[in-house]
Amino acid sequence: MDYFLNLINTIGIHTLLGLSAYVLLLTGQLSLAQAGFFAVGAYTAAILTVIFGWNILPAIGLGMLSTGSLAFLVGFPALRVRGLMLVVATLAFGEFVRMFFYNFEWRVIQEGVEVGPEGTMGFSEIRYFAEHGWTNWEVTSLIWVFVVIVMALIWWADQTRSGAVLRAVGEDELAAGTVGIDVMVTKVAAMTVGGVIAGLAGGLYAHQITMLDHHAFTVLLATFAIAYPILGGVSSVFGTLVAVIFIQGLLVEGLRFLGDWRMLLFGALIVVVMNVKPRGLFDSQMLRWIKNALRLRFSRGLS
Amino acid sequence: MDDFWFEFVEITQSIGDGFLFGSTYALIGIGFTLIFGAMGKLNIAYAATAMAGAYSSLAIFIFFDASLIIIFIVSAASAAILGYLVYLSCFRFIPVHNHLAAMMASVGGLFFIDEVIVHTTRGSPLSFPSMFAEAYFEVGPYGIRGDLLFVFVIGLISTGALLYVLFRTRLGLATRAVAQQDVAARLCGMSIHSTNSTTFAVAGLLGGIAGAMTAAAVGILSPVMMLPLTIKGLIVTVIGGLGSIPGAIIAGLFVGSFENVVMYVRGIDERDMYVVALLFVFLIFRPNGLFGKTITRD
Amino acid sequence: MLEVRALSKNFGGVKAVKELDLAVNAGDIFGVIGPNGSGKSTLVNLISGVFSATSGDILFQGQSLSRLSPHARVRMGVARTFQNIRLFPGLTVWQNLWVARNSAEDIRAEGVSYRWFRKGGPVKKEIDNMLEFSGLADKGDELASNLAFGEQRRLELARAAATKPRLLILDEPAAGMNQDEIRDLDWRIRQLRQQGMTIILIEHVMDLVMGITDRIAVLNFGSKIAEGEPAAIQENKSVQEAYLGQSKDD
Amino acid sequence: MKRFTRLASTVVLAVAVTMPLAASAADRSVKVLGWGAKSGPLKSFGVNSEAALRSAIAQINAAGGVKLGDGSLAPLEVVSYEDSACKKDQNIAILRKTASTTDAIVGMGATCSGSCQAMYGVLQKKIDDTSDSGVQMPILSDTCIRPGLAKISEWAFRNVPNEVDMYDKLFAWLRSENPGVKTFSGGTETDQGHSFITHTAIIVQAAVRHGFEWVGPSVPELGPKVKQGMKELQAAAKTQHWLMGDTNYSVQARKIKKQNPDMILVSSHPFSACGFLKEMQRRKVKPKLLVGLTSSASQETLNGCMSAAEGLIIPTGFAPITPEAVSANEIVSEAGGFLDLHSAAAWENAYLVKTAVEKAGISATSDTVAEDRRKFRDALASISATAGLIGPVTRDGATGEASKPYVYVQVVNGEWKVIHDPRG
Repeated sequence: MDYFLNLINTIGIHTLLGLSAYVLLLTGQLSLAQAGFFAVGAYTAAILTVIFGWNILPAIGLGMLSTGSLAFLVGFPALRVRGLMLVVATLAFGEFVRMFFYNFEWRVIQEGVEVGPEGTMGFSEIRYFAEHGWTNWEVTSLIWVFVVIVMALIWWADQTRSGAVLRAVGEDELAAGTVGIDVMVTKVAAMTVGGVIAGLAGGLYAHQITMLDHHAFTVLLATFAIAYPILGGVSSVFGTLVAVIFIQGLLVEGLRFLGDWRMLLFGALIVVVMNVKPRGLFDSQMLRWIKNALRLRFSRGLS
Repeated sequence: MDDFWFEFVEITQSIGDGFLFGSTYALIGIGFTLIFGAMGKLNIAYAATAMAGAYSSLAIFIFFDASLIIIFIVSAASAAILGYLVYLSCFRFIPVHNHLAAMMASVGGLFFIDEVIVHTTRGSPLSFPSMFAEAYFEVGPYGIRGDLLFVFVIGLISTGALLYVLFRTRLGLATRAVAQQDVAARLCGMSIHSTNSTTFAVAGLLGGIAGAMTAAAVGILSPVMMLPLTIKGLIVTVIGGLGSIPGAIIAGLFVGSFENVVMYVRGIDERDMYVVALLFVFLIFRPNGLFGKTITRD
Repeated sequence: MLEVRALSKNFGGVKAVKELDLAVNAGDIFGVIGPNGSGKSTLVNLISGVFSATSGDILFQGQSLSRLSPHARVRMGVARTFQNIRLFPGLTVWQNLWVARNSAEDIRAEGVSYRWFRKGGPVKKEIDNMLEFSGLADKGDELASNLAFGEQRRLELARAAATKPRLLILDEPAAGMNQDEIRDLDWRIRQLRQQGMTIILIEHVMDLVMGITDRIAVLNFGSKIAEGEPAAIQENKSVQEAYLGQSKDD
Repeated sequence: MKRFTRLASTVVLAVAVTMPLAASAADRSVKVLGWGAKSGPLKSFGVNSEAALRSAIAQINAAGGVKLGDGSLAPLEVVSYEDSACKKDQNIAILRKTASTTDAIVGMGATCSGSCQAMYGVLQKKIDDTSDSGVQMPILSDTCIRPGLAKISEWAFRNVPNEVDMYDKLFAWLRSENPGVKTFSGGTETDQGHSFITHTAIIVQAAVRHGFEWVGPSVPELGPKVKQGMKELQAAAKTQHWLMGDTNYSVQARKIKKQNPDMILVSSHPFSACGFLKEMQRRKVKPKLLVGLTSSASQETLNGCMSAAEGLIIPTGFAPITPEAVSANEIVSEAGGFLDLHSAAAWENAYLVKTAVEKAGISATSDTVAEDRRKFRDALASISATAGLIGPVTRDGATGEASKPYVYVQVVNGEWKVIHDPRG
């Protein structure tokens, strides 16, 4: 059971990471900075619980706050550029953050042992869950409470005008400007929200994995962050979840029994999916299909 | 005074070495920029195809003990084929306007190529032959590596050849036409797909040479080189200005020397930070890169 | 209402608009005509803020627009449509109008939460009326991309109107329309004027322009060669040479 | 088509999820589960260790297997050997999978220090600490050489050479052998925690201790904080740095050429060690002595830069010097792997498991897994010495750190040759 809970936790965390990119993707922005925000959130939360002995919730909260404000500040200069330029700019930002933690050292003595981030040696023994006797069920529910809340919020916002405005900017920036939408503000807002969500994911990740170092926050992670919403499709938040289950559940864990052939299949399957379903696994037609299915179910239920 | 001269020599030497190494970045940058210029799309798998080309040429060397020139040719050829395959699998059948899907597919391509290489080589670093490895010229206080010079020259030749193809042949004309106005080009009866695939093949050729160059310059091939090379290539592309070949060349050489000087002055821990900072400076003060055209189309 | 002073726009060496002066009175339907490449669309882009002028100034109700970004100009009451339709294809018809509610009074009227997170109330009523007016009442939940060409034109017009502009600029709204559609468009434009909008109409279809406008400015090679009542313009020699010339031969 | 893909993926998923469950039905045998990198750049780790582990266990079973608590003999069974790609989260996933979905009494992974560091973190720190909800599963790692990992959990055991001791003796010996060698210099890769800390805190310090002097200014003793000490060291001694994925080593090589030391340390994995060695070769840097990081005492180094590595001296935990080592070496290479300091540890661990099982007297039934694991762990903790391939492996009960014998090997004519056995 333990194993499946662990897998579910991973899926939860990666879903949050994917959603942080999803929000930006709505406005047509492709950001590789999410891994950077993820890292900042992770280190902040971990430092607060390990060095300052905070409770995990405020720790993660402060982590989200810091990543949010960081994203806000980065947003203004970064979003001046578009398309590939933005991809590379955000990629560079992510690398910058990574290298910061690669040089970042803050060791303190606690009960005779030295704890805290130690540059390239990493930041180990973030054992909040274990030390406070959290069972896996509790960890899983903590993570998924957050996942559900975030998904619900985004899904709901998507029904409201704010969601429509985000998508409008994503569809056609110029037209959006000429109907009175402040494109810059919209984008920066999306960036900030994305940052907050990535920070949340990072905070949870740090305590789930118990050890942080710069290897965990490379371009690879950033690529995964955008891969989820792209693979899943931006027509619905559930797309991201589906994609995470596809990658983490199927490709990474599910195919483990294939041994060293697994990773070969990994890349190939991504290529195949993008060719078969360019708009994502969970595209609008799939959405319609499901809606109809549900409607049928209901009507049957009523009659 | 003496140690001033000492420092001066050292720094200029660093610039020189970096400059020579920069030629590999330049070629990778050109590859990215070619494909972006032609399709407006990002082929993440590009550097991977380059390295794959180098690997296949290494196989030729190991099994048939071919000369270095052959190696470069083989590397270029196989990378060209790979480039075409990448086009088929990641771009050809994906809707033209769906840039995200195409990019994602090429990411998948990168993972796949990378893993194939690891699978066949067990990820072990492999020794790569280099010509004139023994030639090391001492010019006054300076030292120049013969094989690096050789690599650099090959870089120049291939770039020259590319420019000739682009600006003196019909193929090049078509490519640039498609790049500038694909609709108009289609109306003139050009096949977008054939042009694109040739672009990928040509880019692949360069990539293969770049891969072999890098391998020859370092002397080894290892899968851990792939990601850093991809990132550097992208940075060079952007600094040079999207779709600008001279831009990519100059940016490549520039980044090469810049990072090497920083390496000398500040050390490894800060080298890449400074490169990234350099990129930011460009994005803020020259958002379209060195030679990028300003995009005014609405 | 709108005053354009010595407005110029260069693209590299090309002078798309040079030293242009215009004055549009409140409540008018003001026509702008001219051969292709005479700078009409550039003028629209300059007024709506898509391009920034090389020199000169644009005054809207006495305030200069030149420094303002497109959305700020919309908030002041200047809206436009595009020659090549630019809807939000992935949004529904209803949403296309919804996101366009950015007029000063809307922002004032709807509270923040109401504005961003609620669909009902006056908002819904107004948008439904707008759809009614555009003959799209039954298509509210369609994706904009699924509409027929004529419907898309009507939707874009409605979207521009949804920003409650005081000045509405229509960039060749009749392009590609048949007679009935043009007649229908004519009626709509008059309706909008009824609602108190001042309208600038850039158009090639002469009968529409001549029939509906109060004043007409004629552009050629980026500068104004004539301005006046439709009738006067039709008589104007230089206009005929520059533009109506060919129609005299048959 | 689409429907088909949907169908296919669901089927695969179903199979995938039921897979681990399928593993847990079996008769009476002592189950172990191993993992390592079988994909990614470090693939060789996993491949070699798996070959070593499987062939050692095959050998044990051929000899009758292991004695259980009730005196009966049962075979050792490798439930599976998973691919962790040396990724932290995957290692943790496998650890939890092993603990919760299999009857394995010990998990045997996973070579890479970083992975182990994360993995040990999810284990229970202290046994019998009920307030600690960490996983209770004995882990016996091959290598994971980064110093001080054992303290993270009492459930974690490693089979690693004691680097401090290893290099201390190495330089003592080099000192006596090469009185002519005075100055030294060198470099390391800073993005690999193990290489970095070993270079800083162990190798350089040992060299200094034995009277080699760093070219130019003298090297300070390290401060309390390693990274800080590293900075001082760099400031004072101008040690060279690079990254594992680098392609240009010209600056570092030139600086060392300028220093012109008698001895050069290359504390780096084969990937970058080879790049650097080749650059030095081209720049005509010819030191009297060349000393490397123990992780480079492997086939990869020879693949990467046989000629440039000529003369490289490395202390290693494995070399075919004893009959056991020789035969093991042959068996493993038949099984398609190389026996080096990493995989040799995997081989030895198999025998360590045998000893511990027989000491613990477990009953190896599916309903006694929990106590079997605990018994096994205690037995493992109580073992202070076992027979390794090239000599007894001892373990310090207090720190939990193992220390195994080692020899000094050198690249001679493109092959690893044993040049000295410190045990005399």
